[in-house]
Formats: sequence, C-alpha cells, structure tokens
Amino acid sequence: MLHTTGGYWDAVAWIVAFIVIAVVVYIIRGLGRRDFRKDSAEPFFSGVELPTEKTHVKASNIYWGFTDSLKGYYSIMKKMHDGIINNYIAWFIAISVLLFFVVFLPEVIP
Amino acid sequence: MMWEIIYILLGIGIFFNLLASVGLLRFPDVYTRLHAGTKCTTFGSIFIASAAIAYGLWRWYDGDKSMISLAIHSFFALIAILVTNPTGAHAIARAAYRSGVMPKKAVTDELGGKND
Amino acid sequence: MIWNIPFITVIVLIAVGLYAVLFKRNLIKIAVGITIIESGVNLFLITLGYRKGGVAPIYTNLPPNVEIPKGMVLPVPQALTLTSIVIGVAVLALILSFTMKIYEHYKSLDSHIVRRLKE
Amino acid sequence: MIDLFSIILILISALTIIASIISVLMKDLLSCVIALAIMSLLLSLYFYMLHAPDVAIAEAGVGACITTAIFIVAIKATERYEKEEER
Amino acid sequence: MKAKTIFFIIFMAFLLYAAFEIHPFSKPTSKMDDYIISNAQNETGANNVVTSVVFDYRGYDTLGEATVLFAAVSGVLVALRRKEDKHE
Amino acid sequence: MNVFMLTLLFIILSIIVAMIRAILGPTIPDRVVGLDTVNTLVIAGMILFGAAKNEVIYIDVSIVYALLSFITTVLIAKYLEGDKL
Amino acid sequence: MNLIQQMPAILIGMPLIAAFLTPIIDRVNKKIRNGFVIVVLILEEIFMITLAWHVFTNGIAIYTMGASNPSIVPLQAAVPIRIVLEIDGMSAFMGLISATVCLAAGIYSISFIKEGNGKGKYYTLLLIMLVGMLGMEFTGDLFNLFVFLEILSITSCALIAYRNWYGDAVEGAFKYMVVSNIAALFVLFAIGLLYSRYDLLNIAAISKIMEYGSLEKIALVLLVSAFAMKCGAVPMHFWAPDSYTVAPAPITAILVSASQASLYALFRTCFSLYGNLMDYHSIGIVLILFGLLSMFIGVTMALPQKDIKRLMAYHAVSQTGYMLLGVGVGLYLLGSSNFNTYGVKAMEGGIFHIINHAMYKGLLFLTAGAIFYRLKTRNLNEMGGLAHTMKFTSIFFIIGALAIAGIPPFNGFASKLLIYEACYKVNPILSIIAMLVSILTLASFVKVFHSAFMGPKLHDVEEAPKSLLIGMGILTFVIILFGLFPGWVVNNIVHPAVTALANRIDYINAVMGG
Amino acid sequence: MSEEKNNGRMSIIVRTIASSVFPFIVIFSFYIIMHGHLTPGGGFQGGSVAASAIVMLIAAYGYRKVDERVKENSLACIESIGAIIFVAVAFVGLFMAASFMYNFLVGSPFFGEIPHGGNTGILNSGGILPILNIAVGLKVMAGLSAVVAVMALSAGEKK
Amino acid sequence: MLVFIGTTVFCFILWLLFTFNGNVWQWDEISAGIIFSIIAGAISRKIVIKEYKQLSPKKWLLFIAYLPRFFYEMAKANFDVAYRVITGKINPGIVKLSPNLKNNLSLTILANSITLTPGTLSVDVDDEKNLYVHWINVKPEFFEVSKECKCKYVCSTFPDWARRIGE
Repeated sequence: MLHTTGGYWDAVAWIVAFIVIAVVVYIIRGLGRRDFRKDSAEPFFSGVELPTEKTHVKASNIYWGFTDSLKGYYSIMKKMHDGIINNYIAWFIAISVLLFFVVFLPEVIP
Repeated sequence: MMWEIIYILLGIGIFFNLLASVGLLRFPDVYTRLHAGTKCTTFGSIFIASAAIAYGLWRWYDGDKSMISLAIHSFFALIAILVTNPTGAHAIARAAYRSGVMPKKAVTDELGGKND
Repeated sequence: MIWNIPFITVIVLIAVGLYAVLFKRNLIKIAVGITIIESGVNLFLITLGYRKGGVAPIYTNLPPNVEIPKGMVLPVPQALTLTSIVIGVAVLALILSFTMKIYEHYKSLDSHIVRRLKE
Repeated sequence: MIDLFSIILILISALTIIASIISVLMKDLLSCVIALAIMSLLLSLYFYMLHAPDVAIAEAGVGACITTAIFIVAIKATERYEKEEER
Repeated sequence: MKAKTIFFIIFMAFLLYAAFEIHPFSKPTSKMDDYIISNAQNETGANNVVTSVVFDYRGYDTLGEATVLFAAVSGVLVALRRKEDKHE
Repeated sequence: MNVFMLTLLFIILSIIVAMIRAILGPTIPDRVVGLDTVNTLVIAGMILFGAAKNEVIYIDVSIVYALLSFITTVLIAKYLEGDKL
Repeated sequence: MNLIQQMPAILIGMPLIAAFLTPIIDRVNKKIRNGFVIVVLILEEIFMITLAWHVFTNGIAIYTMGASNPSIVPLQAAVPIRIVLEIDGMSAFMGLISATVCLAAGIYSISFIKEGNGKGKYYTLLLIMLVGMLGMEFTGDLFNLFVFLEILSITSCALIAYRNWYGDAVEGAFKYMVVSNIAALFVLFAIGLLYSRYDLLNIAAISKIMEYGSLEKIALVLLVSAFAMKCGAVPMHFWAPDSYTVAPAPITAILVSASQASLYALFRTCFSLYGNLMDYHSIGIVLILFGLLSMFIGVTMALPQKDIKRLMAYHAVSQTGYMLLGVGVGLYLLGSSNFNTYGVKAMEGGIFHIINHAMYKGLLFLTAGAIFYRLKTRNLNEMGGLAHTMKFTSIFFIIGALAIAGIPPFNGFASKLLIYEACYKVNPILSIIAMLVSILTLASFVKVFHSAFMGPKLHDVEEAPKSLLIGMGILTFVIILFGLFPGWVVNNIVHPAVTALANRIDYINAVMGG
Repeated sequence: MSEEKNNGRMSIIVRTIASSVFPFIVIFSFYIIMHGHLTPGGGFQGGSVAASAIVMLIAAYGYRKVDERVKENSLACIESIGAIIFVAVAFVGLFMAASFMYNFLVGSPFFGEIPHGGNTGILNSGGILPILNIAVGLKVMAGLSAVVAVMALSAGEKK
Repeated sequence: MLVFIGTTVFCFILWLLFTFNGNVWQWDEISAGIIFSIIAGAISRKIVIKEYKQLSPKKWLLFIAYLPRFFYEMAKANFDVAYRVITGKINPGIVKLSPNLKNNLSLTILANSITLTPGTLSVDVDDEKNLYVHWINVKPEFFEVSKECKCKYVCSTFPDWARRIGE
C-alpha cells in the first residue's frame, strides 16, 4: 500500500483486480459461439494481394513520421550532439556561468 | 672570515651561471650552446654547492651537529650534477647530429656521412 | 607583503589549461591542458597552506627558535596535494594510453575526426 | 614593503605561467613536452619555496621523469606535429 | 566559437573574483592543522607531520590513492593489451 | 638580508635568460639545452634556499632532481635519434 | 569487537583486498577466480543488507578511521581530525543499489566476458568500481569524496575501453575520462575554496559553521555543475550516450548506478552541506529545469536511434531527469510548510525512482548485452524475431520495458505516480511533461521490442547462457518484488533515506555531537 | 639503418653512466622510503624515484633488454603484493585493535618510540607508518614502471 | 658474487653517508642499511659492474688523484667559454679521435672529462671506440698532426688518466 499525495496505490489489489477482470473476460469469451472463428472471413485489404511471406519493418523506419514532423527540432539536436570533446567541456563551462549568474544575481539585484 | 669565503664562492657561482645563460643566448648553434650550457652551469653549480658545503661545515664546527648533513647532501647533489650533466650533453649532441642538425660555421666535419 | 599573487597564478594556470581543453583539437594537447589544470589545483592547495615565516612541518633537525604550532606551514594541504599528484599521474597515463589506441584505430588525433560516436 | 622572498616568488610565478602558455601554444608536441617539463620544474621550486619539500620531491619524481616519459612514448606512438586539418 | 570564448572569459572572471576573496596569502585560518601539528608527534610517533597526516590521520585517503594507482595500472594493461584471437 | 637568498635571486634571473633560449630555440635540441640549463640552475637554487633557511633536510629534493633531470634529457635524445623504445 | 560496528570498514576493505588478490589468483586458476569474485560479491550484498537494516532501525552509523573507538568521533579536538564515514539512510540506500547491481553484473560477466588475457583485470576493476561507489556513498569527508570519485571514473574508463579492438570503445572511454577528470578537478578546486575558508574537510563540521558568502557560492556552483555533469544531466549529458553505448553490457549496468553515485553526491551537496543555508529556491528551480530538460531531450533523442544501447543510454539520461525533478521539487519546497505534505512525497518519488531506475535500466542493458552476445551487433535494423528462440531474454526485456514505461504493476509506475502527484501540486505543467515523457518512453520501447523480438525468424540463435540469465533474473526478481510491494519499500527503505537527506541537523549532530 | 643495429640502445657513454648511477638512485630511493616519517619523502616519493631508475634503464638499454629480466605481469603482481600489505595492515588494526587503519604499533616495544620536539630522528618510531611506507613504495615503484614499460612495448610494436 | 658484494658495500657506504646527522649511527639505522643495501645490490648486481677489475681500490685512489687536475682544466675551460661568449670568436668543427681505449668505463670517463674541459664536446662514439668531438676552436695545425697524436693534441693527458683509471 503506497500512500501518495492524493490517495494510495496498491499493486496487489491491482493485480487481483486484473486477474479477476481477466477471468471475467475469459468467461464472457467462453459464453460466445465457438464455431464463429471457423467460418470467419479473411480481412479485406481493398483489393490488394496480401504478401505471403512474413516481412519485418526496419527499425529506422519506425516513427518516421514523428521525426519528419519535428525536423527543425531534430536538426538542432543533431548539431548539439556533435561528438567533439571540446564542446562537451564548453557546455560544462556555459552551465557553470549560468549557475554563477543564478547564484550571484540576488546579491546584485536585491 | 667564513662569510667572506662564502661570498666569494657564491659570487663566482653567480658569475658562471649568468655567463652560461648569456652564452646560451649568444652562440649560434646547438653544439656551441652545449659548450656554454654544460661547462659553465656545472662549474657554477660546483661553486654554489661548495658554498653550501662550507657553510654546513662551518656551522657543524661551531657546534650545530646536524648541519653536517647539509654538507654531505650538498656534496651528493654536486656529484650527481657532475656525473649526469656531461652525459646529458653528450646524449643531446648525438641526438642533434643524428636528427640532422649540422654545426654552423663548421671548419671540418669528420663525422659527416657516418650517422647511420 | 605579497598580495594574492600566488592565487592569481593558480587561476591563470587553470585558465591556460582550460583554454587548451576548450580550443585545441589535438588530443595530446588536451592531455597537456588537463595536466596544467592539475598543476594549478595542486599549487592552489599548497598556497592555501603557506604561513608567513613558517617552516616545513617536520620535527627532524628543526631549526632553532621555531614556534609550535604557529611557526609551521599547514600539513593537511600538503597531504592532499600528494594524493592529488598521484591521481594526476594515474589519469594522465590512462588518457595517453587511450590516445595511443585511438591513433591506432583512427589514424588521426584531431578531435573533429575522432567522433564516430555522435548524435 | 616587499621582501626578497616575495620578489623571487613573483618571478617564479611569472615564469611558470609563461612556460604553461608556451606548452599550450607550440605546434610541435615535443616542444610542448619540454615546456611542460620546465613548468613542472619551476612548480617544484615553487612548492619547495612554500616549504612543502614532500610535495616537491613527489613533483620531482613524477614531473621530471614519469610524466615526460609517458608523453614521449605517446608521441612516439602517434604523431609529432599538431595538424590543423580542414573541417 | 565566439560564444565559447565569451563563456570561458566570464568563467575565469568569476574564478579570479574567488582568488581575490580568499584570505590574504600567508595568513590561513588554522584550526584543525594547529591541533595536528601540536599532537602528531605524540599520537603517531612520527617526526614528519605530513607523513603522519598522509598515513595516519588521512590514511584512508592514501588507501584510495593506492587504489587509484592500481586501477590505473590495470587500466593501462587492459587498454593496451594485445589482440586476442577470438573477438566477441 | 640573507646572502643565500640574494644569490637565489640571481639564479632566478639566469633561469629567465635560459628560458628565453628554451622558448626561442629553433630546433628541439636547442630547447633541450635550455631545459638542461634550467634544471641545473634549479638544483643550485634549491641548495641555496635550503642553506638560507638553515633547513638541512630540504637538500634531498635537489639530489632527486640532480639524479632525475638526466632521464628527461636522455628520453628526448632517444626520441630524436629515432630509435624504437 | 562488535562486527556490526565495524561493518562500514569491512564493506570497503573486503572488496578492495579481494581486488588486490584477484590478479594473483588469476595466475593460479581461472575457475577459482570466478568463484572467488562471486563469493565476495555475495558476501558484500549480505553485509550491505545487514548494515542497511541496522541503519534503517538504529539511525546514523559513524565510523572514524583509525580512532580507538570508531563509532564516536574523538572529542579531544573540537573538530573531526580523522576521516569519518557517515552512513545515514540515504547512503545505505545507495549502497544497497550498488551492491545489488554489481552482484548481478558480476554473475552476468562469467560467460559474457570471453576468457582471455584481460579477464582477471576485468574482475579486479569491477571490484574496485564497487569500492568506488560504496566509498563515495559512505564518506563524510569532502576530499575523500573526490578520491573515490576519481577511483570510480578511472575504473569506469578502463572498463569502457575493455573491448579495445573497437575504435569506438576507446573513443568513448577517452571522452568519459576527459569529462570526468575536468569535473573532478573543479570539485577539488571547490573543496580547496571551502578548506581555505574553514580549515575543515568534514561535511558535517563545515555545514555546522558555514556562512553563505561569495566563496561558498562559487564552491557551490562548481560542485553542483560538476556533479550534474557526472550524473548526466542535460545539457551536459553528451558523454553518457557515448560511453554507455560502447561499454560491455554488465559495465553499462554498473555505470548507471555509478552515475547515480554522482547524483547522490549532488544531493548530498545540496541538502547536507549547504542545506537551507543557501538560496534553495533558485537551486531547486535549477534542478527542476535540469530534470525537465533531461527528461524531454533524452527521450526525444532516444526515439530515432537505431543502436539499441544508444537508445537505452538516452533513456538513462531521460530517467535521471525524473530523479532530478522529484528531488528538485523537494529542494524547492524545503523549509516551507508544504514540505511535509507533498515535498516529502516528491522526494520519495525521486529517490524511489533511483533504485527502480538502477534495477530496470540495468536489466535492459543486460538484455541488450545478451542480444549482442548472440548476434554480435547492436544495430536494431539487423535484428528481428529473437523471441522465437530467446524466450527468457524476451520475457526479461518485456518486464524491464514495462517497468521503465511506468506500466502498473511494475515498480516504475509506483515512483512515477508519486512524482506526478506531488509535482502536480507545485505546477501542473511539470506533471504533464513527465507523463508525456513516459508515453514517449513506452513508444520507443515498443519500437525496440518490435524490431528486436517480433517478426519473422531472421537469425538462427540459441538462448543466452545460464550465467547471463541468472544475472538478469536477479534484477527481474527485485523489480517484481518492488512492483508488488511498493508501499513496504517506500516506508522502510525510501522514507528513511528521504528523512536522512532532508534533516541536515541530524546529519551534523551525528558527527559533532549535540 | 640504425634502428636494426642499435635496437633501441643509447650510446655507450649513456649506457655506462646509467648503469653506474642506477644503484645510487636505488639506494637513495630506499633512503627516501625508509626515512619517510623523519625527512621529506615517503612511500610515494621514493617509489616514483625508483620507478624513474627503471625508466632510465628502459631508455638507455631499450625495452627488449629490460623485458628479458622484468616482465610487466610480475610487476603487476609485485604491485598487488604491496597493496595487499597495505590493506592487511589496515585490517590488522581492525581485528586486533580498535578500528580500520588504527596505528596499533605506537607505544609497542619495537616501532613504538615516541619522540618529543625537534630531534635528529629515530628510525624505529612511527608505529605502522614505516610499514605502510614500504608497502606504498613497493606498489608505486612496480606500478609506475609497469605503466611506462607497457606503453613503451605497445609503442614499439607498432613500428 | 664479488660483484654483488662490491655493489652492496658501495650502497652501504652511501646509506651511511646519507643517514649521518652528526651523531654516531644508531643500531637500527645500520641494520636497516644492511638490509636495504643487500636488496639494492641484488637488484643492480648485473647492471653496474661488469668486470672485477673495477673494484680494485687502487683505481679509486687514482680517481681521487685525478680530480684536482680535472678541476684545473675545468676552470680553464670556463674562462675559455667566457672569452668566447664575450668576443664571439668561434671556429668550430667536428674531429675524429682514436684514443685506443679498450673498455667502456675508460671511454666514458674520457668522454665526460673532455665534455667538461676546454673547447671540446663529445658528440658520438662508434663501434671501434673512436670519439667524434665537437671542437669549438679548430686550429689549422691540427690537420698536420699524425693520426696517433691527434688525440693527445686535442685532449692532452686525459686518455692516459682514463686508461689508468678505467682499465
């Protein structure tokens, strides 16, 4: 039993509920017609022949749309991750300078 | 009396050390610079170390017992300089010759062509 | 009377080393820069411990008329610096051996070329 | 008033800084190593004059020999001149 | 490149500010160190206070230092070891 | 004023002059000569400072330098000779 | 002699002496060496659990190195002279993580690392790495922290470069070495600044008499930015993907908990060293910003990756953001009246996330290693259909992926829930971004699962060897355990850690007495 | 060319001087290590000086010649032994006396003399410090020379 | 074995000198010295001395007798360098000398001596033990001297001293 700010979370209860629901679903599924599956039709792919051999989508092609729509963002990111060691340290210096300003500003501007 | 001796020794040491530096600046090529850099610094350091040795012995003679080790250790530093400095000079000279630095204004070069 | 010149020396040394790390593209130069920063920090620790008129904190053959403890420099920074020097050597050896291996694979020491890992 | 010790310390500081700058700016890495050795040497003198002989010995043993040796071996295995190649 | 230079200069300026803020050179605060200088001989029996700090008061640091060196030597041996026959 | 310290000042001046050679030196051997000179001068300076402060035990450092400076020179010379290590 | 009193020293000393013995045993027999290392790691785990249990029940444990009675700080001087190890709830918590991950990785390495001329040194370095983590987490001394930071980074680099026949491996090691060494040098500089001010090195003693002057501010900035860089907070995270990608898989799993040791040092600096002396609002906001940036940039960079380990490395960056977010919210609220209500909850979430992250990210990296072990590639494009043969590996992967995505009932959900709800009270936008990142995480792991495990059978491979499965199994077991009983874990392990971190006065009094 | 002929050896003068200086450096490094608790120096400093002596031999005679006598694996073993001595002494402090790194020998008969004030140095004072000095010295000597030797070997292989 | 003992004794003497601090040595100092000299001797027994002849005390006495002469030459050398630094008159060249020395030690002594003495700097040494010397002031008469006397002409009596000490 994990108390959060707004309530609580109990994994065991959740699992019990999950199992109960699963059992109920299974029972409901068992109530249906058993012979339905046998004469179910092939899905209709708008006239296109289904490929017989199994295919595998390449990893680089997944979420292609996502990356393509965020092209501007990704080009900036790729420029940031340029793999040059000098720039890695430069970022450290930059962040330190920003932190210096954060820490020292209350002194300058009361 | 003792201080005068030390002054003289230190003076000679300073003179030769400065001479070494000036020689290092004035000479035209590596080999002649090595002459200045090796001989004069060694000689100057000998005098400076001798000043320290004299000082240590004097203080020891005056009753400060542990000052004898100032003299002994300075003596060892002196020996070490004396042994290693000319060897280092030789190593550099040979390396310089083999890496193709020829002596400038050379009258004769009997090593020429033998650096294989 | 010597203002804070040793501390300023330290900062300048760190600046020079950091300059090498930031702007030099040769990997061995970066190692040189790290060594210089290391030296600067070591010098910083030692200068922190210096006390005017102090002698080294060693009782063997102590010169006469040394006031204890105010007449000795602080020992803890020296101990810290010793540790720091050893760590510096260890790091330097490791960095340079990596550099040798990198040259074997990339045939270059330019940090703009040694970047197969990016994006 | 400024005493002799301070003058010497300031001179050594200046020399140390000069040596470090030289070791960064030189294009020939071997010169860098030599400048680094000089810097380590002067640093050791600095430590020595700040009454830290323990550290001075350590810096002597490490800076005079081991560091230089490692650098020279590394330069030997790689290349001697810092090349500015086109981006 | 320009931004890098600016950040670098500002960073060093802050550190330089720190150098001016530290206690004046040759006048350190000493609380722990005075205790160590006075008592090191009695507590550790060593004349060299630095050694007694290195190996007794802060001996654990020295253990760490020895470990660093050991790790670095092992690291160099690992990084520069010869190629094995079977690659992973 | 301690005469040893005064001498040390002159030694530092010599170091400055020797360092000019180490910086200018057109070839590597020139620089090494400068390094060698600086080395010897630093050893002398260390001896002087130890004597000036009446500190007997400080001289160990200069012995270490006197022994080890030679190794740097030999290593660089070895590199220049072009032999394998 | 009271063994539990001496436990901190034994925990540090035992793996150390084992590490020094390993090269000698390696010359005698390889099998004995493997057994020896595993036995030491198991003993370490047992001792760590004992010590942690002791700390959680009895409060802070003190160990003074070299004193005649180690569990009290000698009082003849007004300040601690010797090095003091101070193990409070947070340290013990972090120690548990390190020991567990190292045990799993050690077992995993038996067959993962091929027998060759480097394996003895591999185990030596692994043990020293454990020592480095434990030392960083236990110590109560600033300079000692620096020393162990360096031990950790040196061993990490040596192990990243273990497969030195790949150019990338050495390159990643070089980058990590430079980055971590610069960070460590600035940490040392900051330590010097603090030392110059107070002539002390003990964290508690400095904290007791500290004033918030300009030197302390500079030291604070250097410490925070250096540790933030070492734990991989955006925008100083660039080394993390580089080095995580190329390290051997078990080392990557340990590297995750190693960067969490830096995170621990960051929290220790913020909470125990400076505490509510400093301007904790602004530093809290800075931590929250770090967290948000890390989460978002990490996960968006992870999405298009095609290298499986690089993808996971970006997720590691992203998950670090959650911890920074949770604890940053806690720091932001520290001292206000809201702290006891939801500030504590946020910190509980953040710190619970540390252990969860170490477990599931370790597990994921180990599964990636198992795939690499069979396929010899990390490229997702060349994988496919592995679920046909590598059944256990795929099950482990599913568990890890679901845990990292925050799907109930696994442990990731519990900690994320805590963070969401607490952050919602501060600012709803924080929670919204956190949830968005969680969704994107799930998306990218769906991609990995699809590309690697689903689809037609492309490769004819076998199941991973037994030791790999055991190593993964340990972590899976812990994940399921934590997922099933999050309440128990939070109340008994995480809550003591949070209170230890938040109560600076207790930390000081344990050393300085009264 | 000279590479084959010299096989990495320096000229005969350098070699002779290196040989003659070698025992001097070695005994001096032992002096530094042994008197670490009395004079400036100690395990690390002496160890690095001794390692420098070995580096000098490597420089003067070439790596091959030194490799015939000292293998880097045995150097690594010596280093382990030094480290083990260190940790073992620390553990003796834990199990026999009070705590880890406890200086249990101070006040005991042999190493336990406690000097007072400025003196000329007593070798058998310092408790466990001389033992730790020797351990660290052994370790540093073996470690640093192993580093240089391995790097030199690796650099030489490539050519 | 003799070599080992010789090295050990040498090391032990060095140790005694290092540790001398005004008082008579303590027993622990001496015993530590013996132990460490034996270790140092064992390490360096095959490196240092290659011929038994070098151990003879007569050589050492000769070496000490050689020092004043050597020092005198060194002083002369320095004034020579001072002269050349101030005037800038140099006339350098590399010349070949055949000193006919048999073993390495004597050659080393000769080379180091002539490096520190007037106007000469040893540059190289070949397999036949011929020295190549950089001479800062090559006199024209040098080329007329016969091959055997060249050595004597450049470095006066040093070869004899080196032969007596080294061989």
